[in-house]
Amino acid sequence: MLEASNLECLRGERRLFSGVDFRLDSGEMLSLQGKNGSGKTSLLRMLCGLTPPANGEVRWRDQSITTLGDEFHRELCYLGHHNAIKEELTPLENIVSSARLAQEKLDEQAALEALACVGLLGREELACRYLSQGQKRRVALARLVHEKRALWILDEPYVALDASAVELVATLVGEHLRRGGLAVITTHQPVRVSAERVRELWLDTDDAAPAPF
Amino acid sequence: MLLLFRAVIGRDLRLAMRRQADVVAAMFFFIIVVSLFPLGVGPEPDQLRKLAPGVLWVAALLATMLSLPRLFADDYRDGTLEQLALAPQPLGVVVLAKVVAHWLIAGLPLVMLAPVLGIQFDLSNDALAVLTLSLLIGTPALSGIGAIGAALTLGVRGGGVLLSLLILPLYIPVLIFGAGAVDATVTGLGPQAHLSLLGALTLGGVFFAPWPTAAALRVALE
Amino acid sequence: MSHRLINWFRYASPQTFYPLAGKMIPWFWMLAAIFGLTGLSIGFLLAPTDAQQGEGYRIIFLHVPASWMSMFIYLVMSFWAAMGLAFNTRLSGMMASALAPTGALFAFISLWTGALWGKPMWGTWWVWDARLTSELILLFLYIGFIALQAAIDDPRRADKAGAILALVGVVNIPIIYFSVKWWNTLHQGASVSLTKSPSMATTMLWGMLLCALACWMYSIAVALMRARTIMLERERHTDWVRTLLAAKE
Amino acid sequence: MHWNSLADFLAMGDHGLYVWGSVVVTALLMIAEPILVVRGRRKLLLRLMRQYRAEGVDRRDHRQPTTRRSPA
Repeated sequence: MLEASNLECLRGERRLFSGVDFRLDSGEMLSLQGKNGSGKTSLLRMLCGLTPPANGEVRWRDQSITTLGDEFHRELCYLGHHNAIKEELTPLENIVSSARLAQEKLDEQAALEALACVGLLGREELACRYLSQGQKRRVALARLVHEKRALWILDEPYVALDASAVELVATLVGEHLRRGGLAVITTHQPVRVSAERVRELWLDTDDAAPAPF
Repeated sequence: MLLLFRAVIGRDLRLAMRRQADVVAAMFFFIIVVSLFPLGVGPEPDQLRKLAPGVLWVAALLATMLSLPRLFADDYRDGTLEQLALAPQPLGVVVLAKVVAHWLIAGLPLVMLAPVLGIQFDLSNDALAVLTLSLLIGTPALSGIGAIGAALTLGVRGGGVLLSLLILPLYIPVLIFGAGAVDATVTGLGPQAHLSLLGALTLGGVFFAPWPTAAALRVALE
Repeated sequence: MSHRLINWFRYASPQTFYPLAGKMIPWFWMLAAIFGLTGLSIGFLLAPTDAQQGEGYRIIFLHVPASWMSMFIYLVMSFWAAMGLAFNTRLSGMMASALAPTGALFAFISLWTGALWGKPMWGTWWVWDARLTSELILLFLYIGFIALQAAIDDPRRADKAGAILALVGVVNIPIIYFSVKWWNTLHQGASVSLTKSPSMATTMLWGMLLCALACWMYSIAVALMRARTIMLERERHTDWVRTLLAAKE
Repeated sequence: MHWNSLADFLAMGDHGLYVWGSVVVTALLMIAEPILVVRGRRKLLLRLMRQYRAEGVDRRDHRQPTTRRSPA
């Protein structure tokens, strides 16, 4: 389903990584590991199609994502470093408006259910400015509840979350995989996803790479 | 596509309503700049009538510049722009919607203020009407062309100043035809020619500018 | 296989271009000097006095070629910009950034000589003539391009942003020119034009053409020199630059 | 030859200031530009050579720990 061949990433003058190959099938998860600055976020953005790779290609259902374009984006749910929520809007407004922007059909009832699932019921009318970092992250995570998309690309989903929310994400990812979805996740914490097939990919900068002998 | 268009406009308008201070500040900037001119050049009505179209139009350009840097900056900072770029539709449509929203928030108030400010300059009723009409037709082009600059300077050091440097030269045709229309009314030539050229610029600006803007946004997101 | 080809196209270009440009630069300098000296001697020593403008018209041997070059360089710059956006070649961005300062220089020369020509002819240093005004705006566009590229750290992003700006500018230049021209005719009627001397003697024409050729050669030479510097800077992590500099030491 | 004397040539029919003002500024700019380019290039070359030398030293430092570690 999702395939990367020979990806190379240049940032400014530095080569962050090169020759990254992997293949991920339905129901599989890729756990992306590496130290700070090893290019995890860059690789995720490449998989989304935000950053064009300096070399190599990303393929989805055996077609290049650049030729697929919107067809690929319709199946993709990307959660980046930033929560993409507006401080001025309430959690409910945020969820509804971001669903509209992503061209998802979402009525108020479903939005409230999603909010309840991430544990924000009772705060849906409060401007996000007044929420804590973890609660804001939960608002962003509500997308995982209501959007039914095949490929999840999550950049550090556990940041600022408490134990119960971490558990929630783990469950959501587990269900997603059981439904036949795919997930690519970066995290510094160990992932406790109860899935049968978790693959690991280590990104290392060139000088730390094992010598080729 | 239309749904998305409306969603973007609705969201931007709602955000602007929750952040009225910015909108109001740009309007007061417009009022103050225009009101300073008579203090600088003297109160003779003849002179003021001659200056009015140029002064009001230049002030409108500057007031638009004031609100442009934020057109994409907030969305860029909080990650919404990434999501918009990943939404399953052309980014150009989103940009077009944001341009329309920007005009409703920043351009339309200027149009509505213009007749009041024109009175300060002793303009005749005809001239006031044409001034308002020219601003109504011309300000969308300012938002459209400005969006290119806003996208190019996204996340760049000294973005605001750079934005004016890039965009103000491109505003010259709009300024010429906009102020020219009022001028032509005052001097007795009809404003039709100016206004239709201004309309052509607006159509061109609003419908072509979103594509380079979208390209520039993608570059900024890389 | 296709990968190899693309790699070659994208990575080998500067490497092959660098020594080639180095070999070409002295020739362009020589041509610039020859054309410039003959052009200027024709213009300043041989050409007859202009019936209307006296000797002051000789400024056109500098002004007109500079104006031509400033506009032409903008077109060439946009061409490279478009190439860079379409094919993602590294060389195009370098060429565009190498050309911009030279274009700005010619735009400035054109304005300066235009002002010095205007003072004796019109009695004022500056007139809002359509040509001069457009030239001024062209200078602003060059400065905007240079400033935008200078403000962006990542050279790839700077190239792309600059390319978009250059293309937007190239679409706008004719619109700006015609709007200024229209504005100008409405406000002060037809003005004396610098280039449309009613009887341009053939010697004058030859002088001007030679000067224009000299400017052309000069621009190529300087742009190549600057492109080579940009190349070294941007490719400083590649092996070919390392070996090149190691050989120099 | 169009001119009768050097003084004539320099006077340019009363427009000397304007004509020579144009010529001098143009010449200065067109000489200054290549000089600036060449100077920029020299500076860059010096900087790069210094940088390569520094990197060479760095590399040797880096290599030692990795070779020590690799047999393990």
